[in-house]
This record gives sequence, structure tokens and C-alpha cells, in this order.
Amino acid sequence: MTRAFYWLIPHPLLTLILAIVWMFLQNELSAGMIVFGFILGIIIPWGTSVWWPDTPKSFRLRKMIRYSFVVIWDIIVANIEVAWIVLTVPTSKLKPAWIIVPLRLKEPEAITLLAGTITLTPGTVSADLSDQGHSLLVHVLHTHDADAVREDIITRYEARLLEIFS
Amino acid sequence: MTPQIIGTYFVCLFLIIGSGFVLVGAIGLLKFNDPMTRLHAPTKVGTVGIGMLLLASVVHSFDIGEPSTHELLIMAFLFVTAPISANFIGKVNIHRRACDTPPDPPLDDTWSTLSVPESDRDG
Amino acid sequence: MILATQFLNVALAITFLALALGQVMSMVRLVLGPTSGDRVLALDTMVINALGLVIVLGIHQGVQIYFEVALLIAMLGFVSTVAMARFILRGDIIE
Amino acid sequence: MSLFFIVALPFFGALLPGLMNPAGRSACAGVTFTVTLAAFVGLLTNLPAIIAGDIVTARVDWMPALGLNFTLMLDSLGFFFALLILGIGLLIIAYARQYLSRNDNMGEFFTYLLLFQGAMVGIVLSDNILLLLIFWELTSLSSFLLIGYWKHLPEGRQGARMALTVTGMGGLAMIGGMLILGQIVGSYDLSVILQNRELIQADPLYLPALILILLGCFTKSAQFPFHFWLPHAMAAPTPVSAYLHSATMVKAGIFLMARMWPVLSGTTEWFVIVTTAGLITMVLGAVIALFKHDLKALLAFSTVSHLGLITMLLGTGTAFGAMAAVFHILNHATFKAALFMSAGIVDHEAHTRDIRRLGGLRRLMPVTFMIVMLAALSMAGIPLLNGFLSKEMMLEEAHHTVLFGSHWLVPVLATVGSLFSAAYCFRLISHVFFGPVRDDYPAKPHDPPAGMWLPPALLIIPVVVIGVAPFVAEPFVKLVTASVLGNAAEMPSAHLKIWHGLVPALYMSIIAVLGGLAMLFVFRPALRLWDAVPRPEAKVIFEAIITMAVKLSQVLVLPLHNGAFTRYAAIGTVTIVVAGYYAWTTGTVGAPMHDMQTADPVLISGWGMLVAATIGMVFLHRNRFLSLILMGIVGLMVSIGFVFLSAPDLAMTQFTVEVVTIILLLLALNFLPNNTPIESTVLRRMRDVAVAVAGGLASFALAYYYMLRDPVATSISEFHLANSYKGGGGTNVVNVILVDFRGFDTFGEIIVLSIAALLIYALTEALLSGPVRTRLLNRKPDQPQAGGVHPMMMVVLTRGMMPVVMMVGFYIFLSGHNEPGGGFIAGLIVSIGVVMQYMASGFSWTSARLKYPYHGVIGAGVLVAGFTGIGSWFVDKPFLTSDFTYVRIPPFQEFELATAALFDVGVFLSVVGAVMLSLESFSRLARRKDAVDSEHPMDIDPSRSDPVPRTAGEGV
Amino acid sequence: MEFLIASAIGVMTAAGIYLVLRLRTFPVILGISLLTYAVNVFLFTSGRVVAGAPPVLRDDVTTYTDPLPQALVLTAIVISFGMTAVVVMIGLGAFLGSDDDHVDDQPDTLENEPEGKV
Amino acid sequence: MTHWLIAPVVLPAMLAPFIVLAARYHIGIQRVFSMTGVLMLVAISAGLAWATADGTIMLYQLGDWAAPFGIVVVGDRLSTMMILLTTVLALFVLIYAISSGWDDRGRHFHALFQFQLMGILGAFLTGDLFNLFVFFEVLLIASYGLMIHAGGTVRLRAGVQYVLFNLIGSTLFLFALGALYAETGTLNMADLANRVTLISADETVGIRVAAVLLLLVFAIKAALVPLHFWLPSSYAEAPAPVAALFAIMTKVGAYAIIRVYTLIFPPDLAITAGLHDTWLLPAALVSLAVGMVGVLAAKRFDRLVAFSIIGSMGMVLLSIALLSPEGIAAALYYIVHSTFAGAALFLIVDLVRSGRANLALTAQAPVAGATLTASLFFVAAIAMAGLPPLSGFLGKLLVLDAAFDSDLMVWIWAVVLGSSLISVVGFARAGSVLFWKAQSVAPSADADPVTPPATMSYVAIGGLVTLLALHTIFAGHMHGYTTATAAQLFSPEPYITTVVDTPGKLSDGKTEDH
Ligand code: NA
Ligand code: NA
Repeated sequence: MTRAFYWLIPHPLLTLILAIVWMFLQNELSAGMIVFGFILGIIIPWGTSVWWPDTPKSFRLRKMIRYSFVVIWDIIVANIEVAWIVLTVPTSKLKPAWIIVPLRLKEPEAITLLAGTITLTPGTVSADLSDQGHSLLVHVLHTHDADAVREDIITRYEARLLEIFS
Repeated sequence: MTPQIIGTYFVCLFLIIGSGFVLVGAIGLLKFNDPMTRLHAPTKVGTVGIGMLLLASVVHSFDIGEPSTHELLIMAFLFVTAPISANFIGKVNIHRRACDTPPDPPLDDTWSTLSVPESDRDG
Repeated sequence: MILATQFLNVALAITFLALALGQVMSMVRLVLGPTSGDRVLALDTMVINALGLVIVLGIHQGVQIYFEVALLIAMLGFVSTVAMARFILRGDIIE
Repeated sequence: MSLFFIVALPFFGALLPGLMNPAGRSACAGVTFTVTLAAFVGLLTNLPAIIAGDIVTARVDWMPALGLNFTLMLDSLGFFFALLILGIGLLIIAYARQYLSRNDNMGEFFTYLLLFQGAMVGIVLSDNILLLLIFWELTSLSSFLLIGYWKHLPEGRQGARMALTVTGMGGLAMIGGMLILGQIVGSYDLSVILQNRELIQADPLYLPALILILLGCFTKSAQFPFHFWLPHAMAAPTPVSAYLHSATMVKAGIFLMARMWPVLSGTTEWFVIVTTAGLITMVLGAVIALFKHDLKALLAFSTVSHLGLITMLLGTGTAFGAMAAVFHILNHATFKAALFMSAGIVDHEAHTRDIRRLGGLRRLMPVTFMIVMLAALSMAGIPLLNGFLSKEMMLEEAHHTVLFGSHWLVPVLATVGSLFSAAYCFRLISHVFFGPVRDDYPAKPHDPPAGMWLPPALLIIPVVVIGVAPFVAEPFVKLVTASVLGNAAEMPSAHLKIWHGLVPALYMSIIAVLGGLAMLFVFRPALRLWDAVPRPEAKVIFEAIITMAVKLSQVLVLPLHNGAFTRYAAIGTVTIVVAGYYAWTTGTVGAPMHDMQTADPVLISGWGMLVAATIGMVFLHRNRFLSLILMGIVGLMVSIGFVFLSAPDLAMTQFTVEVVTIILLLLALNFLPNNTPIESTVLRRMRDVAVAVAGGLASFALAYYYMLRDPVATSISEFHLANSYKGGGGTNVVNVILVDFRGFDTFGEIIVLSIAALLIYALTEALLSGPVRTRLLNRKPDQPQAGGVHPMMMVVLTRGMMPVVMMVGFYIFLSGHNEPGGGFIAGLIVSIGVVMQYMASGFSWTSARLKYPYHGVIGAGVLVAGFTGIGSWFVDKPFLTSDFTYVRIPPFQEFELATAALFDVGVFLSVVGAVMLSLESFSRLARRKDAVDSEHPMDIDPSRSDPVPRTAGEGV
Repeated sequence: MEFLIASAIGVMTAAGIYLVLRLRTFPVILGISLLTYAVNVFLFTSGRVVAGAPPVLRDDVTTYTDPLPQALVLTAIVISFGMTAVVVMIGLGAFLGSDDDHVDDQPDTLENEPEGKV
Repeated sequence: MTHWLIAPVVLPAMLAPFIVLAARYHIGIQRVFSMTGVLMLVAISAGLAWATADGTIMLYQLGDWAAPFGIVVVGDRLSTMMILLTTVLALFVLIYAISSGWDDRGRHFHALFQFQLMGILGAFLTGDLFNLFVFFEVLLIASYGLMIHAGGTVRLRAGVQYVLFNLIGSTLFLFALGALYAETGTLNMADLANRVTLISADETVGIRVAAVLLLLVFAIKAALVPLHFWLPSSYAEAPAPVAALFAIMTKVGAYAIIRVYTLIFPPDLAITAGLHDTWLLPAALVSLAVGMVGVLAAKRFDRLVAFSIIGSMGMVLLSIALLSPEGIAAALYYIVHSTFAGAALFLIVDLVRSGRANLALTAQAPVAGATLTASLFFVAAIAMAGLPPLSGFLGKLLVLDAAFDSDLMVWIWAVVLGSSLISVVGFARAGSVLFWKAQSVAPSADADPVTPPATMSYVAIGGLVTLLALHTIFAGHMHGYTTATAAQLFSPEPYITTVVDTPGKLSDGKTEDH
């Protein structure tokens, strides 16, 4: 039964996401749409699976959802901060800095997620990765304590991502 | 005060917040004098600004009786792609030496953008 | 309701103005540069602002018809940014 | 024999000598001779009818609407000329067989000769002046080939071109004249035209027609001032000279003047022009001939002179003059052909034609001597030879001719002409044949075989017979003269006879002969004088004129067409603007039908962006990358404008196309210089600005005018709006127009796109298999490259997005019929999704995973669209007729199945195939030699390796 | 509004023409692209120009902008995209062969040009 | 329902992708399909010409939509004559392309060739102006591909200019179409003909500008001076069979002028008065002069032929510009003539090219097959220069005859006859240098032995020359046909009513909506 399920739907998460995307696209919630969305969610991964030869082994969806809420909250709060900085801090008083985040994450997907989170949460932009992928280069817009920012990133995001991808 | 009217006020609110953020993003882009700092403002302030506008659109659609949520999809795309753009522009700035050169990474030799094979270095 | 509609109209006007100003400022940055990165960034910002314009137009006209346009801009707008950045970085955008 | 056969025989016969070439030289000549003989005999079969005064005709309609028909007519004039052409032709053929050397391609020669012969016969037998024109120009062409027969000789080529140019020019003028004549009369048939003398001469277009026709005649017959080509045509083999310049081609002009005599002559214009030209030519030709040292040149100018004589006779416009002309044509043909052939014999034997190197041949070549002496004396006008008779008649006619009010002008000049004529004849005889035998001839001369001397000898027979017994020729001459005169004049009562009594002509003749003899004695001082006087050299002048014409044409044309595209474009733009401005100013401006709509602030700001970006492109275009960014903004603003103006489909298309275009241009810019240098001058730039502003203003004015007005009737799009759902099954009218109402346009459009891709692919192949390949393989990037070829974040994102992009594409495709979207946009979306993979993960990695041959995708797309269209044939509906139905399968809602959707699948496939094939081709160019094909999509993947501490010595 | 649209068309046309008259292939191609934008908008405006009335049928809507020019412009956009791609490729091919991206023939290349090289 | 009328478009349109799909690596199979396709096209075109010869107007409503709402394809004497001309030309060109191996020197020749045919045939058949634009683009883009077939830097440089100029032309076409639609609200030619009569005399600028822009668009295609600059180098640099096929491309422009200016803006239409006679006729005279002077001026053989094409188009356009039945009849006769003559000359250029270092008009050693080549050149040059006895001369006579009543008669005659002389001198010079002077040049010792052209190459050129001869011999019939064609053009009512009044899908609702 399980084998049959995985044979039919090798990527259940993706299928689900696609079905949801389909519903959003159609802007409509109906039985037909759901069925059709799932059909597409099965067919499309078949056709596109050549593009991801090595997907992450494990992924904890529930933790991911919790993580998402954290990030969304951070985005909202920090956006206001940055807006404040942009509007009030004169250019000459601005203290930008490079910070380097050593990575414990290994999966490309996880690192990408981390980098994306850093960029989306205001005040920081992930600019580059080290040539072997073990450090992340982050640019901070305005800070007096770069180390604190790094610590924040590591504890608040990377730690959670480590759990999600373990 | 029908739900509709409340909705309309919410639409107004979101619109104004959104436009504020959009404006701030643009101001940041114009104001700062260093390419890397300029990168901050629009890539996310702008993103949130547009997100607010999308939210306004969702509320408005319920308001006018044609409920739609597909704007959320747009928001998702925006949030997924914005970091990539920012990443690339950051790389451009590093590559073009348009900003302070970042310190070397602790674990690896150098940053990916600066790791140019010897043969290509004087291209 | 009339008041709310009036508010909405004012809010829409403000939004249009903000988006337009945003565009103008981005345009100034684009022309000023000075680095290629700035210019690409300005273009990227303008694309996102344009997306905002499309959405607000939809609200303004009370139609859903522009959804597909907005979706496309959101999904593909970054492609030209990336392509241009890649061009600066590598010269060759498909290697 | 039917006239058709007489004309057609030489033409069809012309195929034979070439075929007989392998069979040998005699076979060639034999078959040519036979063909000519057949035509000759065929001609003779018509003799009884001619003698009876009948006119033999034949007619086949060719282009009746134009009045050009294959109408032939044989009267005595035509018969006379045809007789000369074919009769002398036979002799020339026999002579040529002996004359041509083994190195000469005989088949080619006789082919040309027969073509020429046919054309000549055609001229004299034509009853339709347009048909006559055709044969007329054919003689120019075939004589071009004959004169240029010895291709290796520059003189031959030059002479041929000169002859073609001069006679061709005359021929073209004559076309004009003949067409006018035909328009006046209302028919191009000679027999009709010849009946309308009064009508023609009263028409205001008579003079132009006359001048144009005479231009044709004069050039052909080498009349002053067109006489110069003839001597240069002597570079041809002697048989050609003998044929063309004694009996045939040069006589064509004379023939035509005689032919048109009844309708054209008798007016002052005719008289003054023709007589003057003839007189000048006669004198000038004779004078020049005297001082020529080349035998053939001497004969050539003598021919010029005699043609002038005949022309003058025709010009007088009297019946007697006409009769004298006819008689002299006959006589000249006989003695001149004999002389030419004899000159050829001398040349052939002594290997030179230079009179100064000859002399004393009388003893060495007695037979030739006899022939030349008789012929030359006839030409000199010595009694008992035929030349004397016609020359007497000429002098007699000259005596009566009053030109420019002067009674003595014509007689004196005629006498002078005769005098010089006699002089060169005497010089010919004495300087070549008399005097001591020399020991320095280039070759030892002796009489040739009979085959060579017999043909000229045969011609001497009429020279003598007519000279002694002119009455023999009289009936024939009068018969021909009657044809010339037509209804225009009565037959003169005069007879052909040796003794007319002591008339002025006799005295003039005596003066001429004696004076000619005297000239011979003062020849050396006269020659010194002649050499001392500077004269225009026709050949030099002609060459100069041609060279000048070529240079002039090159100056006129080549600098304009030097490949300066920017100038072409400027000229084109100015032309368009000026033409549009003209159309505008000559029309009436309608009032606006609407008020202007108020401008939204959004629109104003969008407008500002658009204008700023556009102007920015102009000012910053030297930085190519920057101008590309600005173009992106222009495109973006246009898209937004389309959204604003209620065109979501357009906005989407514009936006996606923009993305692909920018990718494409970036791929190209990688190879191109990044900057455009300043090269044009300030003046040039100002010119360009002026042109551009003019164009801009024009398009502004047009757009503004049209926008404020409505069409003159309800737009056809009302039908589309009304029937889009009913007949096309979709609510997105734009899409229904694209796939249904105007699906044929879309079919063409995807084909354009497919061709573009195939072309790009083919060109890439050509470049990669040519010399460019090595350069491409070894090229170094022109700017420093950053590290990180396949950045990890980008790779991860594109992977993750791929299924979603596909789904969105599918959605856009499906919703297209009712909402904005459709196959085209869906195709672009999917393509961009794949391109994202290419950009992120690299060319080879991505290609390795794409198993679809893009060619196949394109082909399949067009075929799917096409077969969808063809499908409607099976239900007896036209190509691309759509049909749709609503289906309900639980749990789905009712949905629509439309053939238009299948058509859209075709569109989708061709778009994907075309875009991908193009981009793939572009990026193939950039594959460098040292490029390493990546195994992995990203160049950093920490999950593949453990961290290596930087400080640690043990490395990778 | 009409004035703005018309003037935008005019400006794009003028700029397009100016760039078309430049001496190198790349700006000329950009100029052609600008001309294409201009003419597409022009063609678009040949119908009714209305804001907020897309030609997608709705039950309660009676005014629509003219759909036909939109379909025509769509076709035109696609075609000119193909054309642009082609001219870019040909121009690139010419540049790669001669290291010269002048759009005008150069006098020196004319002199010793290899005729009809295969 | 007969579908034959659409076959000339659909057949090559389906054959080409099929060749791409199934046979792109097998030149032999490509050749078989391509040749079969062209033969079928000849047969179909002949059938259509036969069917319309009696004056029948054939109508085909694409998608079953009635004109003017859908696109229609219309077969009348003119359009079927032009497609027959095209397909016959294509047949001989294809024979040459195959026999000379040109088709194998680059990729996708046969697919592009079929697409090219599709574009040309569609342009001749369509009854819709925007659809004409689409077919123009199809034929243009295919021609770009064919023009740069096999690559080479010089060819590519010429190709860039060719494409760019035509892109300007396409832009102009769209401007014209926009103007027309704005003014009339329709795109169908017959419907346009009806609607322009509704425009009142006090608001004519709109339609006048539209009309003149349209004229200029077609003038570019027809290489009318001063819009002809794209022609010389692109025709000279194009591969021979392609240049030969291009002989019909300029005629597409001429055809479109004839069609539009007899059907939509006929000479007696007051609101567009003064547009064609003020502009077209003088420009055509200048074209004729420039072309023939160019023949004299050319320093290279291929350029010479290209200029002669410009000249011949001047002749065609001048005859069209008379806008009289006689003028159009003469123009059509001349179009057939100059198509074959131009094609033959371009193929001869290729024969000359294959044996020489270059095509400069300088003496170089004669090559294998020179005698036959020279003979063919002589005949083709005679035809092109308009010397008797070939159809060029008859065409010239027809044009001169038709021009007799024109105000510019003296100018026309002077230019026609004068330029004829110039071209005769030019062709004689060229021929004498290429074929005669060559005999005084010894072949250089190190020259590679050149294989003589294939027999089938001569057959192809000989075929074209034979067609010229037949065009001459049957001039009466041909001219009769073109006269009938012109007559049909000058009484367009049957055309218009057939197109506009034939009902299609949902036509019953038509009256309600209108
Ligand atoms: Na570059
Ligand atoms: Na309008």
C-alpha cells in the first residue's frame, strides 16, 4: 500500500503544494479543482523530477510551519525598524558591516532557506557564500554590534533549520 | 458599520501602509551612498510594501463580493525571488569592488564570487 | 459607505502617488548609477513597483482581470535582474 | 515557297552548323550553304509573282492587342534586297570556307552568319513595323557576335561593342519613331502605313517620328555623324566585312529609307536632313578613304561614302533620285562585295593589308588583279562598268538639287565626292598591284585556290554586263523603283543607258575622273598635309565617351550604393516622412470627434518614466549594457501602459517577450564590445536628430489625429465582441480572435517564430563549422569573471520553482480562452522556466536532462496547429474552423472542449521549441574549449564535502 | 490622455529613428526595438482607447475596449520578437567573422572582400 | 466545399515542419519531399489559374468566418497567375539548388524554401491586409534564412542590412495598418474598398496618409528608388538559387500595389487622388534609370544583375503607375518576363562564380562550360536589356504603347529607351569581358581544376530561358490573359460582392449586430 502510494506519488509534499497552488491560481475551492490540482500535482513532478537529482532526505513540515510564522513576524517587526533607519538615520551616521555566519547546515536547500530568511528580515542581506559553502556572508545595514546580529541569526534561524532538516 | 465598510477602511489602511513602505524602499535606494547599503531598502521594504498592497487587494475583493486569495500566491513568488535578486546584486557589488571587501571566511579559502580560477583572473 | 469610498479613493491616490514617486526615484538611481549593481537594483525595484501598480489598478477598477499579469511579473520579473547580474559577473549568462 | 519558310530557314538552319561541327569544316559550310540555297531558291519561286507586280503576303497573329503580328510581305523592293542578301550570302559562305583557318570554330561562325542572314531577310520581308524592329535589332545583335567573332582580339571586341552601341542606340530611337507612326496611323502594318502619307505628314508628331526613324537608319547605314563605327567593325573576319558592309547590314538603313520613302519623303524636313547627311557622308567618306593604308579600312570608308551617295539620292525625294538609288544599291553591292573578298584574298596571301607594304602584285596574282581592277574601276565610275551608270545618274540628280537655296552646293560637293572616290580607286589599283614586285612581303603571295577567287569573280560578271548593256538591268531596276515610289510618285521616264549626250553630269564625271587621276600624282604631298591636320579619332572619342559614361554612372550610382546602411535608413525615413507630409497637406483635416480623456496621474507618471527611459537610451546608448537596462524599463512601462489601457493579454506578452529579449541581447552582448565609440561627426548627429524629430513628430501627429476620431463605419470588432462566446466559445475576445476569428494570422505567426529559430540554429551551425569556430573556442572573456558559475541559491530556487512554473504555465494556457493568457504566453512562461534552469545550472547539465529535440517540438507545434486546421476538412468546413462542446465528468465542473485549444497547443509547442532552440543556439556559441562540463547543477554543495579548516595543512 | 499616448509614441519613434541611424549594429537593433514599441502602441490605439474596460466578456459589463487591435499587436509583438532574435544572431555572426560591428560596409573591407565566400 | 485554394499555403506550411521533424539529417529525403511538394504546388497553382481564367472569383473563408470578420483567401486571375508564376519559378530554382549542391551547404535549406513559398503564395492569395502583413513577415524571415544560408562573413554583413531595412519596412507596414484600421474599422480589402467610399471629402488626411504609407511599404518590397537600397548587396551576396527565387519577391510588392491601388484606392477615387501619379510614376522612372545606369556602373557581375533587377522593377512600377488597364496588363506581362530573366541571370552568375576567383568584371581565364554559359548569358542579357526578339522587348513595347496617353509620355519614352541603351552597353561590356576577353587570358598553372557545372544546372537555367522563349512566342496569349486580368481588376464589383456577401459562420446574426 505504502509502496503503491509512493510509486504513484513519489513527492507527496510537492504534490500537496502544487495542489494548493492550483487552488490559489483558480481562486476557487471545489471538489473538481482539488482533484484536478492533485492530478497535476502528480503529473508535473513526474515531468520535472530530472531537475532535482538529490532532494533532502528528511524534512519536518510541522517545524517548518512554525518557523514560517517566526519569520513572518520578524519580517513585520524588522521592516518597521529598517524603515525607521532609512527615514531617520543620516547617511553619515550609518554603520554598515559585513558579518560572517559559519554554517552548520549542509543541505543546499537549508542554506538557501537560511539565506532567504536573512535577506527578507530587514537590516541584513545574504550577499555570498564561501567557496566551499561553509560560511555565509551577510551585510548588515546598521549595527553597533555585529556579533550580536550573527548570534541572533544562528540561534533564531539556523538552529531551527537544523531541526527541520534533520 | 457593515463589514463591507470596515473592510474598505482596512483596504485604505493597507494601501497607505504599503505605499509608505514602497516609498521608504525607494528613498533608501536613492539616499544611501554605498551600493551594499542601497541594496537593503528596496529588496525588502519594497517587498513588504507590495505585500501590503496585495493584502489590500485581497480584502478589497471580499469587500466587493468577488472574494479572491490568489494574491497570496503573488506574495509567495515575491518573497521567494527577492532574496535571489539581492544575492546576485550583492555578488555584483563584491565582484566589481563597489563596496568594502568582505573579510575572508573562517572555514574556506575565499568567497565564492572572489574565487576565480587562475586562468580566468586576467581575462 | 460613501465616506469609506471617498477614503478609499484618497488612499488609492496616495498609493498611486507613492508608487509613481518610487518609480521616479528608482529611475534617478538608475541614471545616476554609479555602479552596474545599482542600476540593476533600480531596474529590479521598478519591476516590483510596477507589480504594485498593477495590483492597485485592479483595486481601483474593481476587477480581477490583472491577476495573471501581476502573477507573471512576480514570478518572472527577477529573471532579467538575475540575467543582468550574471552578465556582469560572468559575461556569459548561460554556461 | 511561303515567306515564313524563307525567313525561318536561316533561323532554324542556324542550329545545324553547331551540330555539324564535329563532322568537319566542309560539312559546316556545306550545310550552311544548303540552307541558304534553299532559302534563295524559295525566294526565286516567288519571282513570277513579283514580275507580275503582285505582292506576296503571309500573316500569323502574334500580339494582336499590341498590333504586333507576324506579317510578311514580298514586293519587288523586298525581293531585290532578299536576293542580294541570300545571293551574296551564298558566295560569302563559299568564300568563308576557304578563308577561315583551322583554329576558328566554324560551327560558331556559320551559326552567327545564319542568324544574321535570317534577321536581314526578316527586315526586308516584314510587313509590320514592330516586327521589322525586332529583326532590325536582331541584326545588331547577330552582327555583334560576328564582329566580335575573334574574341581574343581587343579590336574585335571593341569594334563589336561600338557597332552594337551605335546601331543599338539607333534601333532604340527607331522604336520610338515606329511607335509614334503606328499611333498616328492606328496600325503597325506597313501596308496600312504606306497608304497614309497625308495623315502622317500632317501630324504634329511627324518630325519627332522622322528624326527617330532616321536616327535608326543613319546609325545602321553609317551616315554622318554616325559613320565612325563601320571602319572599326573591320576587325571582323573578312567574310563578315564583305557580307555586312557591302550588301547587307549597312544597307538595312538604306532599305528602310527606301521602304518608308512614300510616306516620309517629300517634305522639307526629309529633304534637308537626309540630303545633307548623305552629301556630307559621301564627301567625308571618300576623303578619308583616300588616305587609309589598310585595304579594308579604305574599302570601309568607301562604303561609307557610297552609302552617303545613296542616302543623298533618296533624300532628294524625286522619282529619278529613287531610281538612281536603287540602281546604285545593286551596283555597289556587286563591286563592293567583290572588292572586300579580294582584299581578303590579298590579306590571306600576303599576310598584310597595308597598302604601303604591298605593290607589284599584278604579276604575282593576275586573277585577283583582274577582279580588283574591274571592280575598282567600276567604283571609280569608269564607263562600260556598272558603277559609271549609277554615278552618272547621281550627278544628274545632283545637278537639279537645290539645297539651302544654293544651286551649286550639291553639284560641286557631289563632284568633289566623285573625285575623291575615283582617286582612292586608282590608288587601290596602282599602289597594290602596279609598281615593282617587292621582296619584303610578309608572305609570298600568289593567286588563291579557285574556291576563293571564284566568288568575287562571279560578282564581276554583273559589273561588266550591266556596265556594257544597262538595258538588261532596267526592267528589274524599274520594278524595284516602283515599289519604292509606291503611290507617292510616278515612275520616271528615263532609261538606263551609257550615253545621255553632253549633259552636265558628263562634265562632272570627267572632272571627277581626271581629278582623281591627278590626286594620285600629288598623293604624297596630300598625305603629308592630311597627316599634319589634326582630326578627331572616332575610336578614341567613342572610347572616351563610353569610359566617361561608365565613370559618370559609377560616380552617380556607386557612392550611393556603397553599403552605408545608415544613409539608406536616413533616406528611407526622410522619404516616408515627406511622402506622408505631402499626403497630409494635400488632404482635408477632419475635426476631432471626441474630447480628450483626462489623464490619470498614474498615466502621467508612467508616461514620464517611459519618456525618461527612452530619452535616456538615446543619451546613454554608448554604454550598451545600460541602454539594455533602459530598454527593459521602456518595455516594462509599455506593459504597464497596456494594463492601464485594458489590455492584460498584451501586457503579459510584452512582459514575457521583454524578458526573453533581454536574455537574448545579453547573450549576444557577451561577444560584442560593451561600448559604442563616438564616430559620427556633430553635423551628422544633428542631421540624425533632425530626421528623428521629423519622424517622431509625424508619428505623434498621426496617432493623435486617429485617436480622437472614430472609424467611418462600425468596427468589425463589434462582431467579434458579439460572437466571441457564441461562436468561439470563449469570453476572452482577444484570445478568441487569435485562435479562431483570425487563427490564420496566428498560424503565420508561429511559423515566423519557428523559422526564426531554425534560422538561428542553421546560422549557429554554419558559424560553428566555419573559420569562426576556432576563434570562438579560444576566446577569452573581455572582462574579469567572478567566481561561482552556478550559484547555489539560484540553483535551489530554480529547481524548486520549476514545477510551480509549469503549473502556472498550464494554468495560463487553460484559462487563456476565458481570461487573459493563452498558448503563446504559456509557452513563453515555460520557456523562461527552462531558461532559468540553464542560467542557474549551466548549459551542459541542463541539456543533458532535456531529452526533447527542440526541432521536433517546433515541428510538432506547427503540425499540431496545422492538422487541427486540416481536421475541419473532414467535416467539410474550411481550414481552421473551430468547434467546441461542453463536457461534464464528475467530479469536475462542466468544462469546455474546443478545437481552438488544440490549435493553441500547437502554438504553445512551437513557442517553447522556438524560444529554446534560439537560446540554446546562442549559448552554444559561447562554449569554450576549456569549459568543463559540470556533473552537478551547483558548484558549491556543502553536503558533498566536509569542511576543510583553512589553517589546516592537509588540503583537498 | 490621448496627448500623452501620442507623444509617447512620438518620442519612442524619434529615439528609435535616431538609434537606427547609429553606426553600430547594437544600437541600431535597440533602435528597431524602440520603433517596434512605438508602432505597437500606435496600432493598439487604432481602436477605442479606454481605461478599465478589458475585452473579456462579463455578464454585467457593456463597454469593452476594442479587442481587435490587441490581437493584432499580439501578433506583431511575437513576430518582431522573432525578427529581433534573427537580426541579433545575424549581426553577431557578422561581427564574429570580421571583428567589426559597423552596420555600414567599411571601405577597406569592400576593397579586398572575398566574393561570395561559401 | 473545395479546399484547393488554401492548399498552396497549407501544403508547404505542413511540408516544412515535416522536413524539419523527420528528415533533418537526410538531404536526400529532404530533396525528394521538397521536389514533390513543389511539383504538387505547380499542379495546384495551374489548376487554380485554370479555374479562375474564366473570371471566376474563388473565395475561401478561413475558420468559416465571413469576411470582413474573419480572414479570407481569394483567388482571382491576378492572384492565381502570380502563384503559378511563383511555383514554376520555384521548380527551376529548386532543380538548380539541388544540382549545384547549394542546398547542402547549410542547414534547413528545404524547410526554409518551403516556408518561403508559403509566405509568397499566402501574400498573393490573402484578401486581408493584416494577414498580408503576416505573410510578408513569413516570406521575409524565410528569406533572411535563405539569404544567409551557408554563412560567410560578407554574406552575413549584407544580411544584417537586409534584415534591418526590412524591419523598418515592417514597422512602416504596421503604422499603415493602424492608420487604416483607425480610419475604417476594418482590415479586409474588399470591405476597405467599400468603406473608403464612405469617407467624406472634408476629412481625407487620415485615409490619404494611410494610403501613402501603404504604398511606401509596398514600394520598399518592390525596390522603388529611393527605397531600394536594401536590394543590391543582399541579392548579390545571397546564394544563387536564393537570389533567383528572390526574383519573385520584388514582385510581391508590385502585386500589392496593383491590388491595393485598383481595389481599395482605385485611380478614380477622389479622396486619394494625386498620390500615385505624383509619386509613383516619377520614382519608377528614376528606378529604371538608376537600375540601368547601375548595370553600366557595376564593377562586379552579381551587382550588375542586382541593378538590372532594380531597373526591371522600375519598368514594372512605371507601367503600374499608369494605373490604366493597358498599363497593368503590360506590367503583368513584364512581371512574368522579368521574373524568369532575373532568375536565369542570377543562376548564370553562379555558373560564372564557380570557375573564377571572384566576380569582378575583369578578364580571368575561361572555365569549363564557358561556351554554354556564355550563350545562356547572351540570351538572358538580351531578355533583361529588352532587346528583340525576347519578351523583354515585347514588354517594353507594351509599356511604351500603354504610356502613349500619359502626361509624362515624353519622359517615359526617353527614360525607357535611354536606359535600355545604357543597359545594352553595360551588358555588352560585361559579357565581352567575362566571356570574350577571358579567351585572351591563359589559365594560371596553379589554379585548381574546376569541375564543370552539373547538367541539371544547365537544365534549370535552360528551362528558365525556354520559359522566356515561350513567353515570347505565346506573347499574344499571355498578353491576352494579362489584359483580361487587368480588366477584372478595373471592374472589382464581382470581387467585392463575392468576398463581402458570401455568408459564413453566424452570418445570420450579422444583420442584427450591424
Ligand atoms: Na561584451
Ligand atoms: Na480611433
